[in-house]
Amino acid sequence: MSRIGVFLCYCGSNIAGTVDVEAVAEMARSLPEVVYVETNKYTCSDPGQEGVKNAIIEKGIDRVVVGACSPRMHEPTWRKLLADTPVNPYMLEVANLREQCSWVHKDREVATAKAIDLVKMAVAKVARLQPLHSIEIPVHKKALVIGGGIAGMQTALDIADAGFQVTIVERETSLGGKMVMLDKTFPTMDCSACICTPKMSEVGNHPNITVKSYSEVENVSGYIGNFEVTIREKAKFIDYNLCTGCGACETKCPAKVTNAFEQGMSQRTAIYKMFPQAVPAKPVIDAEHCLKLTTGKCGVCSKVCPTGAINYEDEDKLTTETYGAVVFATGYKLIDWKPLYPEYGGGKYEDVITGLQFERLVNASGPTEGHVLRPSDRTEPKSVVIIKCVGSRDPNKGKAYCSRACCMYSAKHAHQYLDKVPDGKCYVFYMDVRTPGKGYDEFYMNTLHDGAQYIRGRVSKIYKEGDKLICKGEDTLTSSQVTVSADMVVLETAMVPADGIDELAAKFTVGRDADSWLVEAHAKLRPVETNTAGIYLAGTCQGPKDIPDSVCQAGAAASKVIGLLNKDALQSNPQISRVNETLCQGDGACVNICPYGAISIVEKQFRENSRKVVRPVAQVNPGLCQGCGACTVTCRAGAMDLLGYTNESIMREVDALCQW
Amino acid sequence: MILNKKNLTPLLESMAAGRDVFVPARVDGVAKFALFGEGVECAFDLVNTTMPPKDLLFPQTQKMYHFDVDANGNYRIREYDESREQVVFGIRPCDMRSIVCLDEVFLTKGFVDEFYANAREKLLTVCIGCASAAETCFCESMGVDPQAAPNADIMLQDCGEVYRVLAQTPKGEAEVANWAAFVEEGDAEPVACELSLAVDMDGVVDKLEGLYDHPIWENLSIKCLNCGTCTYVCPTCHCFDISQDMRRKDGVRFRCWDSCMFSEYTMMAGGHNPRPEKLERVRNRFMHKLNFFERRYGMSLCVGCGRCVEKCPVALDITRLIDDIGACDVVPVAQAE
Amino acid sequence: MTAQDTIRARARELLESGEVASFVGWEAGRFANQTTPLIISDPADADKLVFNEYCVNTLAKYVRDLVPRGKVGLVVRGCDSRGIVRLIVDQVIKREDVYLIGVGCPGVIDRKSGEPLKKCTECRHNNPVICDEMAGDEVAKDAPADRFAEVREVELMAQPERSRYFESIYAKCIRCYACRDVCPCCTCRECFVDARRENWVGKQNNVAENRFYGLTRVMHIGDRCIECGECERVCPMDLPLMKLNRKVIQDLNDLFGEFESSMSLDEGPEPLITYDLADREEFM
Amino acid sequence: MSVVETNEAAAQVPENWEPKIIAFCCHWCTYTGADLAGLNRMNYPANVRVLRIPCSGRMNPQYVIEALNKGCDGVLVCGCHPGDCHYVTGNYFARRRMMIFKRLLEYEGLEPDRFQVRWISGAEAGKFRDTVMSVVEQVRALGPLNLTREIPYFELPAVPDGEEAFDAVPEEVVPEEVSA
Repeated sequence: MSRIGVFLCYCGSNIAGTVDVEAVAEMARSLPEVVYVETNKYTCSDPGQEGVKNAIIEKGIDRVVVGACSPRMHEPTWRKLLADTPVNPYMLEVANLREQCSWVHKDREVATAKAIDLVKMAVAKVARLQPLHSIEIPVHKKALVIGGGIAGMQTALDIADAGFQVTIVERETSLGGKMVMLDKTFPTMDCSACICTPKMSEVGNHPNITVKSYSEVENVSGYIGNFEVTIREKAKFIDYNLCTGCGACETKCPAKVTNAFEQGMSQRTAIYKMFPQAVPAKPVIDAEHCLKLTTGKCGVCSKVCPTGAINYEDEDKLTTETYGAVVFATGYKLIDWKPLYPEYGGGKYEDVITGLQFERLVNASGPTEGHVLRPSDRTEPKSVVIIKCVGSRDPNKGKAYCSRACCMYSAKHAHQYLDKVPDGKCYVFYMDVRTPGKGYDEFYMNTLHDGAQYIRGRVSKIYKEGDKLICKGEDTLTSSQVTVSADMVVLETAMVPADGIDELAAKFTVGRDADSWLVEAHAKLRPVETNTAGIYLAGTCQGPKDIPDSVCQAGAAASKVIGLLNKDALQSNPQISRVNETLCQGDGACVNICPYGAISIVEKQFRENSRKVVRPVAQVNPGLCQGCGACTVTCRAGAMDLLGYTNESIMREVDALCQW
Repeated sequence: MILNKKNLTPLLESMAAGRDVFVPARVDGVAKFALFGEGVECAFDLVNTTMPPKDLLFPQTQKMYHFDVDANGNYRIREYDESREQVVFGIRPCDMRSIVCLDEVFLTKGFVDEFYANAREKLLTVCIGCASAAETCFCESMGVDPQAAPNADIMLQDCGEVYRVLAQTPKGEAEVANWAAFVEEGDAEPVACELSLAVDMDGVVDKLEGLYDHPIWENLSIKCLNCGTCTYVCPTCHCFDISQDMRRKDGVRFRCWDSCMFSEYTMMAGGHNPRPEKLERVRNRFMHKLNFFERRYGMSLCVGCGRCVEKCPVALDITRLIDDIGACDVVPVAQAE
Repeated sequence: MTAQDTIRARARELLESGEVASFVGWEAGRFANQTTPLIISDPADADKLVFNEYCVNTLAKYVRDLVPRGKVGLVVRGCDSRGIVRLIVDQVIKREDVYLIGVGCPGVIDRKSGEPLKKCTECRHNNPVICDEMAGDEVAKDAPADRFAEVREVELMAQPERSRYFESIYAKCIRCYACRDVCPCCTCRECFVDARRENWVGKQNNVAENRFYGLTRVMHIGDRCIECGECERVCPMDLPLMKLNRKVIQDLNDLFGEFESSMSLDEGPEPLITYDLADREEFM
Repeated sequence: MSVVETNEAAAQVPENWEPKIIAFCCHWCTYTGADLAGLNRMNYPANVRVLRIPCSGRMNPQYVIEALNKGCDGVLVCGCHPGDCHYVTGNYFARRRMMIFKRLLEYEGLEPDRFQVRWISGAEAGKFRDTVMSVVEQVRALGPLNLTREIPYFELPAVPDGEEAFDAVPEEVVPEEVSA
């Protein structure tokens, strides 16, 4: 038999004004297992709390029902109070007599009757609760940042500056991400490389940061404070301890490969750095195209290398480390517009290019050394059409969402083109111009002043006439057909999540939306956290953003990580699912339904009917389980139960309401 | 004395005044003993009802007592007695034999079960003999005469057009005295009932004592599903479980049929189960039917009604078991001594 | 060679070679045209095996108890094989625990009425969905009866009539649990009805408690039901249990797309342990 | 008591009958919305008693059967709007399960209004109030639940005339004679 204490609060006249608290107390005294009932004017006040504590000691109470305001208000207060008493803080049930009773009913009799029912239910439930204990989860004071673009670098720097170890995993051969491909950044027109590459070297040289380039996350297990992550470092075929980055090898390599960094508009060698300022500033061998590795003949780089750093036998390396926190900064890519827009040639016209290609065309270190020359014949286009929202805001073909940065960078592209080709004509087809941001609209207005001609409407067709690209569209402001004869067309294509995000997010059980953007824990209040504790989001992996927003979010994610890593240990929420292994048959329905990947099936040995039996049972990871209880309903045998809200306690609450 | 079958309905109508008369009937598709009255079509053509008549004496759920706590915190109990004058009309000789078994269990050996005793006291049994048998009937092999039931208050032997009326107890005689309007003097010859199914019980009881660890049980139990069908349709199975439904300060203690086929049946509070597997449960059931009961009460607990043979989902057949036991060459313990 | 001959020959070979430790099929019962499940481990017993149009029992559930003794050989028709798939998907057994001899099934005949069993007239998959070898060819079958016809019949009743209809069903239930014990979906180590702590279902036999059992049974197996119809066949009270199972199956189909459980080993999660963002919204 | 009798007995609405309705509300949205209704001093009928569960995904259909069996006249299940689940996906599963379960209950003859599911966010105090008001009115219009429940089994035993209503608990029951 348990010894239940019931503490009923008047809350001044807030409750007592409508509910006859003494009548409720009188009824409560008659409830089974209730040994003590007390009313108080303000139970939450210091004297009120003191009274509860004293009663617990004096009456030997082992479970507590508080009839007062909403548990959302003071449940933590009562738990804290109980922590100072012999009563376990989870042997508590709060009957909501204020928000859901006295404040919403006027008739005293009716409200009192309801209060009585609520107290009955609370007593019935508390009688079935069990003491619960938090466990301490140690925190490994090390963070993992996935992605070495501007968001990832900023996050890493902020965390590292706070004194914690950070590892950046970058799948390309260099840090820098998309930003380092850009020529200039709006609205200030800073040279992108000039502000990005210093960050890269800062990261590369930071004593607290380890950069794992050309690497990917292979495997993850664990939970907040304790993510065990295996990283695959792809074979570089170069010993970075020996390589000085002199570049002799690159100049001699005979293999020629399309240069992805230059958006396919130039060629590189098989042993290469992504770009001259790459960090790490050392090359890798592209095994797919290296003559030595594919045919066995060549080996020039090995001959010219002054330090003997070339190692053709190199293999992928797997390393496993434990991290306390993980930040996704996996970024975006541009949508593959070619299959979606056959009316724009679907890729068959060389001079229909993407915005990123345009960035390389106007970049001084790009394939044309900064001269705007169209790819097909390397002539200067005298008329350029820029089409916005290619793949964005177009649910029929591409994505329903707005890619957010394109309005500004198309204005930037128009401005840059008109700057470099003063006698050129620039037409921008747009749906809307969205320029919320400091200095953004001013920038757009300047572009209009530069002479860019904005036409409101989509281009419906592009076809070739001679060496001209004919763009047909509608000017929806004048409701007239528009035909523009252009030398070059720039498509400002939609941002979509980076390749492989689904697999990666699944490894970490991070939620994705229908477009595979990673989902934040709360759109407004927890924008950089995910639903998996200890995993945070920075930059465009969460949705399209421009650079300032990405950096901003990176800082926010870093501050969350710093907050976490500052703790030595976390207190786990003990109201989580628990498996009754005797009942569990290990069919795994619960595994399917858990949003946190907290449940796994393990083989365990049992003694049953004097026999040893090995059979699969579910196992709940207390660090991952958040206590939603979804698994309990899928478990037909009731082997999975939610502590604090057990099947038994809920059933008895129902019974108490119906039959007590 | 004879009773013309045409007079059955008027007779029942007269009997039903002032007490509950139960007759074999199909109610919502289930053949059982139903309260005679409007909308209930007697089915005296049924050789056997699906549900046995045992629930008239031993209901599937029987309230025993109500308990509560008074203002001073003292427990109070109040017993239920829901027994009332009942007549079961058209019960078959095999089911009458099952009542002999139940009487032994509930009324002898120093224990009297009040609930059963009250109901039994108030039950008038009118047995109708069988003129024909179902394919699953093997009562004769179990020592039951299909046209005789010595423990019935009134025996109606089927003679074709008429029943031969035998008042066999004082209670039966008193009842028959009221039947004057429906019966006539005379005699008739009971129709001989031909059974197609027979088993040889010779030596089976003794043999079973030596068969406790015989593979026969494994072979038999392996196909059992461990459902409770056989026990619930059995007219002699009488196991019950006592449980309670509670409210805040009061509750009802009741007993309800239980089945030795369920794993929970022998589950102990500490988690140990002395009959953990089908093998032990099936063996126990048949040992109880054919040996344990015989040893304790001197009669078989199987009356040969054939209900379990008919209803078992996997056709696990007690008659085959009896045959198999008969075929076992084990020296019966009794002879060995 | 008839399918029965093949089954006998293969059962003997499998047992003799030690490939399987036990073999499950049917044997003749005591009465005319009666069969009963047969489980053998001695090759000499193989000739007791029969296969004919009176093999009413679905065999899959036996495998659960037999697997601890070693690999199990089993004759499977459509229903038996879907039961095996069910057991494998629910992790009760592993695929390699069973050796399946498939047979096409033209439908089973009720020995008393001489008519095809109801469960067989509604059957949509009379040939095995998985097996290791076939004894004989697949069998063509008449188009199955509309399996949801009886559900629609009930749906057409007025509300009070439906209420009375199901109450009369629950009033008849004796809670022998044959429907549970025969069901290949019911593989819980302890059924919820036996959970004393939660006390989901009281022990009294009454309409309310029986309804609790009946409704919960359907919610527990609805999205996994293999539609073998055994629950209905074994019910000693002849309760129309498939009317409940099929109601859930029909609604799952209507709401979440065509779905038939236990048709292959690699089908996705059952409809109630998954979701679609585009699911119909009727609770707004 | 036969099914038909019980149905008819229940169909007579007792005097002063008030519908008893249980509302299973998720902690994060609907329970918060109900609290907000309180903070805003909204007024709604007191017939609904809220039982707090962490998430609508925790909602086991068996609780509904228990509530209907044991004496509630209506059951309301509330959770976050799909997409807003605190636990990301709980209400998506609940939505499917409850759609199926509601249809099953109605198939068995439960009036649709007696079992309702609504998504009510933490901000929708007004929606909570309106939902409660409409559910109470709908159930009131239907009258007491006309399913057979266990309640008849709690009827007290009849007291024979002239006897003390209650026996004391016997000290100890000793069987008179126990023979083997």
